[in-house]
Amino acid sequence: MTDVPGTPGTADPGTTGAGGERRTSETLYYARRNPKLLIGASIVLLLLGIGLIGPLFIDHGPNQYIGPQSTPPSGEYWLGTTSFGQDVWAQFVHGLRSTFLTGTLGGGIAFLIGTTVGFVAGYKGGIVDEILNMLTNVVLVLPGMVVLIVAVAYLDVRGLVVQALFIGLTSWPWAARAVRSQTLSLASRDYVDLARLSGRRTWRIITSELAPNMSSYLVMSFILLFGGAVLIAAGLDFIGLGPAGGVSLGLMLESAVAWSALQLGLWWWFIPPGAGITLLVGSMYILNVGLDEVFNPKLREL
Amino acid sequence: MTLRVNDLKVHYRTLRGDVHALDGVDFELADGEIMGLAGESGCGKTTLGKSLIRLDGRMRHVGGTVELDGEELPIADDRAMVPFRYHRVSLIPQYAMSALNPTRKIGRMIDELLRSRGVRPRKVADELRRRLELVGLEPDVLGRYPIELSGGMKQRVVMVMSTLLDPSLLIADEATSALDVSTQRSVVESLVGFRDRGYVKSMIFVTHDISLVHQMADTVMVMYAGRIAEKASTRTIIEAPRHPYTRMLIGALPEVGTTTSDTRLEGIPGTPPGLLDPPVGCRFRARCPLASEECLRTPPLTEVAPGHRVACWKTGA
Amino acid sequence: MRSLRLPAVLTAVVLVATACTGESGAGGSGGYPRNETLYTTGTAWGPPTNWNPIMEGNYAVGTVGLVYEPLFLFDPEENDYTPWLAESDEWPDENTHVITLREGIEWTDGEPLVAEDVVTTLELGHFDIHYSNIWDFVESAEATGEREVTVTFSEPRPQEWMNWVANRAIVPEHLWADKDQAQVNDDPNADPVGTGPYVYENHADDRMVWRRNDDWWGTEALGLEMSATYIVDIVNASNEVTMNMLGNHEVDMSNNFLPGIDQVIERDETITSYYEEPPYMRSANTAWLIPNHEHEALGDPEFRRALAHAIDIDQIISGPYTNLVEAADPTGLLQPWDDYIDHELVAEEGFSYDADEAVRILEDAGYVDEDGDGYVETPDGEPLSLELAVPSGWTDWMEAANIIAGNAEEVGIDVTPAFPEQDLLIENFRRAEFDLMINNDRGLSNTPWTYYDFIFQLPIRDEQITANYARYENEEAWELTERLAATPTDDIEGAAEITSQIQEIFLADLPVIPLWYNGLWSQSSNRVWTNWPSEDPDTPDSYATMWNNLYQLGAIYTLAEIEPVE
Amino acid sequence: MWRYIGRKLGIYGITFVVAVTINWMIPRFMPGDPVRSMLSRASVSDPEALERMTAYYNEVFGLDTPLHQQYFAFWAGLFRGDLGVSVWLYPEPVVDIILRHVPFTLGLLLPAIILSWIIGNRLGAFAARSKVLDNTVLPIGYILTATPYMWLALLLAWALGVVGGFFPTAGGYSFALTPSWTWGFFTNLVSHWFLPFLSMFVVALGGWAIGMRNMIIYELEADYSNYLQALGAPRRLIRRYAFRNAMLPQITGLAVQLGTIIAGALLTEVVFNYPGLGTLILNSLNNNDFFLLQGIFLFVVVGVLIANFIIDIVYVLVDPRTRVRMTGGAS
Amino acid sequence: MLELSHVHKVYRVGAFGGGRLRAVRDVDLTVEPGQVVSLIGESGSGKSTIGKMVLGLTRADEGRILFEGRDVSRIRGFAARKEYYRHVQGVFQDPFSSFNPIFKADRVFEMIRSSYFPKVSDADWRERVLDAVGTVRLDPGNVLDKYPHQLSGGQLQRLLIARALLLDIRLLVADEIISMLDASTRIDVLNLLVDLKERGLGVLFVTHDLSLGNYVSDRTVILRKGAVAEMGPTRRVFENPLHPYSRHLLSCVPRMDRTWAEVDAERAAHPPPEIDLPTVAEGDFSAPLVEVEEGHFVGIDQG
Repeated sequence: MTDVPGTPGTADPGTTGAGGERRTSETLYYARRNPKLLIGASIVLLLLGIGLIGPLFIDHGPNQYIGPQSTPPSGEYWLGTTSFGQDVWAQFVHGLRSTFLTGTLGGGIAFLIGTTVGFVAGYKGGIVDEILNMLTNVVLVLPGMVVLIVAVAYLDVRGLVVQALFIGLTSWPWAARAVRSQTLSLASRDYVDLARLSGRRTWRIITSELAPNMSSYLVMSFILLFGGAVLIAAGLDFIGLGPAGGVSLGLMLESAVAWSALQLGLWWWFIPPGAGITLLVGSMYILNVGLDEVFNPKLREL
Repeated sequence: MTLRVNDLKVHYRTLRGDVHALDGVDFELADGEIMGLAGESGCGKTTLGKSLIRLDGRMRHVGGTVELDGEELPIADDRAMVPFRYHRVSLIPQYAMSALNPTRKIGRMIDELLRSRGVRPRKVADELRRRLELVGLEPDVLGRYPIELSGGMKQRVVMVMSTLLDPSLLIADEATSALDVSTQRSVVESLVGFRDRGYVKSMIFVTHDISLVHQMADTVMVMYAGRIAEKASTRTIIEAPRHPYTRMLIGALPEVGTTTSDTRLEGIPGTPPGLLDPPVGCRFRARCPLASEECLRTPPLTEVAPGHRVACWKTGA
Repeated sequence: MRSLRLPAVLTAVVLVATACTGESGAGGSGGYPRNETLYTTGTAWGPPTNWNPIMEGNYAVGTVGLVYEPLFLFDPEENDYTPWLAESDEWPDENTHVITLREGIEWTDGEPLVAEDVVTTLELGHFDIHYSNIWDFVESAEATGEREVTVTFSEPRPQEWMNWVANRAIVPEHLWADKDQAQVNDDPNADPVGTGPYVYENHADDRMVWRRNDDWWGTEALGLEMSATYIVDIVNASNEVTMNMLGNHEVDMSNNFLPGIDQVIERDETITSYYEEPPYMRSANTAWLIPNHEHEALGDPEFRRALAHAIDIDQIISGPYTNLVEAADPTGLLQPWDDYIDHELVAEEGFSYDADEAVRILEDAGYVDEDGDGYVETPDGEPLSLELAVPSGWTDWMEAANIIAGNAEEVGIDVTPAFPEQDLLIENFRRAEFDLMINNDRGLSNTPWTYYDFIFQLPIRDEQITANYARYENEEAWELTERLAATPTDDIEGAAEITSQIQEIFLADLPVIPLWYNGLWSQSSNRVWTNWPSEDPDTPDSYATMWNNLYQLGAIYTLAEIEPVE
Repeated sequence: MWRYIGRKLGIYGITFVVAVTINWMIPRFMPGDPVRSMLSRASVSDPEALERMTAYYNEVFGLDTPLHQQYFAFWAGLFRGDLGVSVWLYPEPVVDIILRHVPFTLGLLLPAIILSWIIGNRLGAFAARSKVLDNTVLPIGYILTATPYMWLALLLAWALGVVGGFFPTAGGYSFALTPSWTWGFFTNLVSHWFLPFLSMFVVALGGWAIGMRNMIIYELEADYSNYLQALGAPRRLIRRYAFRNAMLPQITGLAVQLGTIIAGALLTEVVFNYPGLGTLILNSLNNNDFFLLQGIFLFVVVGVLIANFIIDIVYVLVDPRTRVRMTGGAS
Repeated sequence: MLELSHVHKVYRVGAFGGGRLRAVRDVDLTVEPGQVVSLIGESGSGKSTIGKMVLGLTRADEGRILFEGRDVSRIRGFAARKEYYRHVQGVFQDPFSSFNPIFKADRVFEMIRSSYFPKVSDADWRERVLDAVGTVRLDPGNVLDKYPHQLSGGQLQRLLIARALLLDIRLLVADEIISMLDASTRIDVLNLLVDLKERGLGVLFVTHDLSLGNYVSDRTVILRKGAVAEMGPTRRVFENPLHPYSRHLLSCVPRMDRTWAEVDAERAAHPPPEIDLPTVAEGDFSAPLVEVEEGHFVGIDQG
């Protein structure tokens, strides 16, 4: 529809042909004014900061019995203590850290697989695409959580990394699909053909022509995968398939439940881990909407 | 006189300020007139077309009036414009190929549109069939989905649909640009036929292709940088253009029969000015071979001959 | 607004449905009347699939006790045997036991209970079943009268024999005599025919329902009338679900360990337990810290003694257990066996938490930290690091293991908690592939012999399946244990003499270290049923825990003693 | 059309093969000796049971035969409907146990999925109407989708069950009742079903609302919307078109989200001790009943495949575009 | 120099690749050095597919595409392909899509340099770029170091031609390079093609616009539904169209010098002679050509 001269944005040649410096500054302009982006990003950064820096200020281990039992939040124990006298705040802070780690690792692995498959399938096309697409569909249809449960149940050692690895291996398909369809549309752009005519190799075309052009899209995919990985990990932790002897928000929830925190009214024990996950994942999602609105003029209109 | 546009000013809001997309446009459209609206990209021709029926979210009416059949169109008021739309002013959009709801059968979409505009579909059903036949479509297209039609067929459906209520003014915005030459010809001829049969009283045909305008329009208006450069009857524009821009534009068109071995045609050097902060004086000045001191002042749109209006200080030359 | 019509309608539907159900849920509509039904939980770990009293560990809890009954009950408080199906018994000599059955007892299919039933039950032991070992010392069992059974022994083991008598359920001869090995071992016995106060009513994956047997012999013979028409035993859910149900009075009695239940008992008057204050519960068994004697340091009594002194048991009790359990006696014997404890000896030789003492013992024995890593090495200078294994998911024990590891670290012993799957742990400890573990395989019974058998049993095999996981080899202790088995059950003084000698060895060597008494978990709601056993003299004293084998220890009385609330 | 269905079936067939293969591979390629560790972990005391299980294992694993033979033997067992015998609930066949629990999970899943989908879509479309609505519904939707299923379930159980006392907090129906076709049993079933349903419904709702909101904004910007606006069509008509068209990708979304929702159902069941597959999974995990676990896995996969297939067919029936493309229409 | 013989291309179409679309059907054509050949057709005629096949961006299913005697579709391996692009280059329809929007426009030169001239010194390279930019009549100061959106479509297309000139180029495929440009600038780009031809390059000019094809080319090929309808020297084809399709097309082109009515009248007055077109049997996908006059061929009638 745009192959007609003089049609799009007729009045303002400047807004046609998005790109380069101006696009960057325009993006920043909208970014600075997008409340969703700002709120989402600040919460995520705040939580990240807590997870990164928090543990440095706590000199006892998260599972150590350091204080009185079952005390509500106070100046000394910001989030109170568990019924054993563990510092909930310390657990929360360490849990956040490992939740970030799981998300980054699990989401990262899924992201790597997903984007690689998506790029290769979308760019190469033909039989390669058919095969990868089928693979994607197959993994997509398999109920990830159940696969994970079966796989993790057989593991003798349950560590955070292994957990993240398994999550990564099962949650990539939709990202592959999304990247593939984006790549399909980008690969028909003439500059991709031009890069081939300039004697560029496939992987360089993918990394330097395609990927940068969908960077916002990739960032958003990663965020969604991150959130997904965090939620799945929390679920696994909750049913007792979490990393043994570790700390995570999911495990906190599990142990709060196992030790009757709800029935005993120890709200400071079961609220923070759930709220932490919800807040982290939720604000990442909202951040994502913000990004979407910033990068996608159509959504700005509303 | 169907349409009278007085000093119409429409701006586009952008981040960096207002783009003066239409900067004082003045013209009239007689009953039964088909006016070709030509110019380079960014000259304001599409904006003009949109202004007459529906301003989009970023457009702002800054000044000027539009009269249709002696009645003023409240173009700045989206709600007040509704009664005029479709009944009095209608549109064939440049995206006609995708203008139909992909999940509705065409007949049903037309019925629903008509009903929502207060017209009983049954009353115009026969007319609809007649007009579809007129543009060479079987009435059974009404029972089909858009995806089942070719581009040209969709274009014709939109054409019939848009003109079904016999509007006074039809705006055809690049309506044929996406079509192949042969389809383009039959669509354009059908449009002329619609005017001849009185389905539409007058028409503004927005296009970048002057040779197409030549085939169908009674008058041609050439726009440049948000203003009218020249308006005259088609023959005059083709054979005796007065504005240097019009002349150069026509001179740059290769014709079937012209080859490089005969003559080398020349383009117009330079690019149109940005409209964020348009230059003072004649806007074509920078690219005009005839430009002089005098052109620092804005040339008025003057009638140099009956029905022939030009905005240039050099028309005398 | 049209778009939100559907949700509104749906909400309304659900609300109406809920309103119809009402809070009681059960009301009318053919359910069990609430005030005639006792809801219990805490006994079954899986759906009921089997009512075969011979398939120990597989049958639905209550199959033995409610449907099938033993000859005698054992009363741990009185340390005495109460005739049940039996009317009386007699020991003409130490190798002969004559048991007389009550008159007028009928199986639920109308057949009378006869001596042949007991004989058949005993003879099932010739098949490969869990009590086959009685034929190691039983020579013969004969019906010497319609209701008289005479059992003769090749070797007198009265403590062990009475354990059988007071535990095993009698099955009807007329239904069981013709069964072959496979049927005995594999038949779910879906239509159990017993003599007991309840009969099978119904079951689902999450419950077992018993109905009162109104023709039960005990009403007349013992004056016991079962209070509840129905007993619905709910399959164990997670702690928090059970806690919710108890809080909502959806169950009347829970026999689960519910963390934090102490607070509920303190706060909610309708929820009670045996004691009004810590430890709230009676004790069911002893949790032992079991060292692997094949391990170099753990084989050293001094090292074990140091370890025993290092453990701050109060920390565990007030921590994960919130004072719901009690510290174990240094001998590890449960309170009902108080008569068998040599308290003077304990006062002299017993151990208690004393970290300094632990350090001293270690130093004296040559365990010192030479390389300065904070942990002691063996006297040979080898680094020493131990793993303390408890089953994964046993959250209270996992916490306890963490605490013990912390205690050990304080005296310089490197202990790392490990949480293998339970079955893996079992497999490993049977083959001596562990350093330290916590175990409570034996519990309350009619005799401390079961404990000493557990601790000292010899010989050591390749796999230690049921006893002496520590692989402690002490011929003298084992010989004393065997003598204990041969002591007549009513000779408590004679038995106490033997146990005193055993305890001397035990406290000197500490082959295993007693930690705490696990509770006989029982918390009850007084909303529907009341008069639950408690320390209050006005209330019954029987056990309010329906685990396997507890009916035989008198828990059956509780079912008769509870009273419906008006 | 048939070609399309055939092709889809092909993909699902492959997926099934992959699932079975994964099921077959996991115990084989995980470190350790599966038979030994399985049987010992199962702590089978009954020698008869041990023998039967060993026999079954030997047949399905046949660890001494070549791998491909083992693989075919596994399939052969599968086609006989033989998923082994449960270790935990010995001697019940795994299939019987699963079939007993499936109705509860389906009863939870189907209404939760369908209702959350319908209502979520309406809510999303509703949100796209104005900035104010959008700014409230959207963040709430995102928070909801970001809520871990089990956490919401816990909070609901606590608030509406324990504290409020409006609903029972555990089980599939009252412990006082036996299943029967009576109104009383039905209302009881509903009252037990409601909380788990609600928590799944609420979490899923957010996702659909967001999806619909984003879709419909694109649709409202589509060319046909602009055209209709230019012709003065009322917002209502345009919105109706946009809603309908935005529903179509949401149908596909249903297929994509299925896995997540099932995961949610499993967790929710655990919280409410609801007697469906989720609780069964937890039980088989806790009892190391790997036959049961793998049986459930296969069941869930087959269920998901069937659901996907239904969704595919529905999509074809609903979207004229695919329908036309498949019947080989013009253009 | 470039020779296509019996080239076919079949696409799978439809929801699941069920249908077959013969995009290019038995096409023969040649391009000689110093010659502009126009490939004219409506949408779906296969003209762009031919361009892509020549550029090796799509593989021909049947037939041969020879460039200087070597079969293009048989080029295997990255190095050989790279070498091929040293001599054959393309310019595409949409100038804005030809530049990666996030990089500066002169990155297209850099890509050539890093691939083909990694050893050339900075100064030397700059010299060459300035030279090439000059050749396409651009002012280097106006166009270098700018982002694509800061330049006009005409400037961008000329940059792309300059880019091709940096190589030892012998054949340029110009695929609709002016259809997105404004009337005022397209003619200048078109003139550039003529300049190239004068430097001895072969140009394959793909277009849907008959008047443009007529303007620049030496030979014209009119395609319909993938097959050649008419082919010959441009002047002959336009002055004496033989194929009914070519005649129809020409009658539909909007012209400045006469209206459609006049054209129709003229045709009615002087009906062109009937030509016997070659025919093929159903199911035969060949498309034979008949030489009606010297170098002037007509193809099959496809209804």
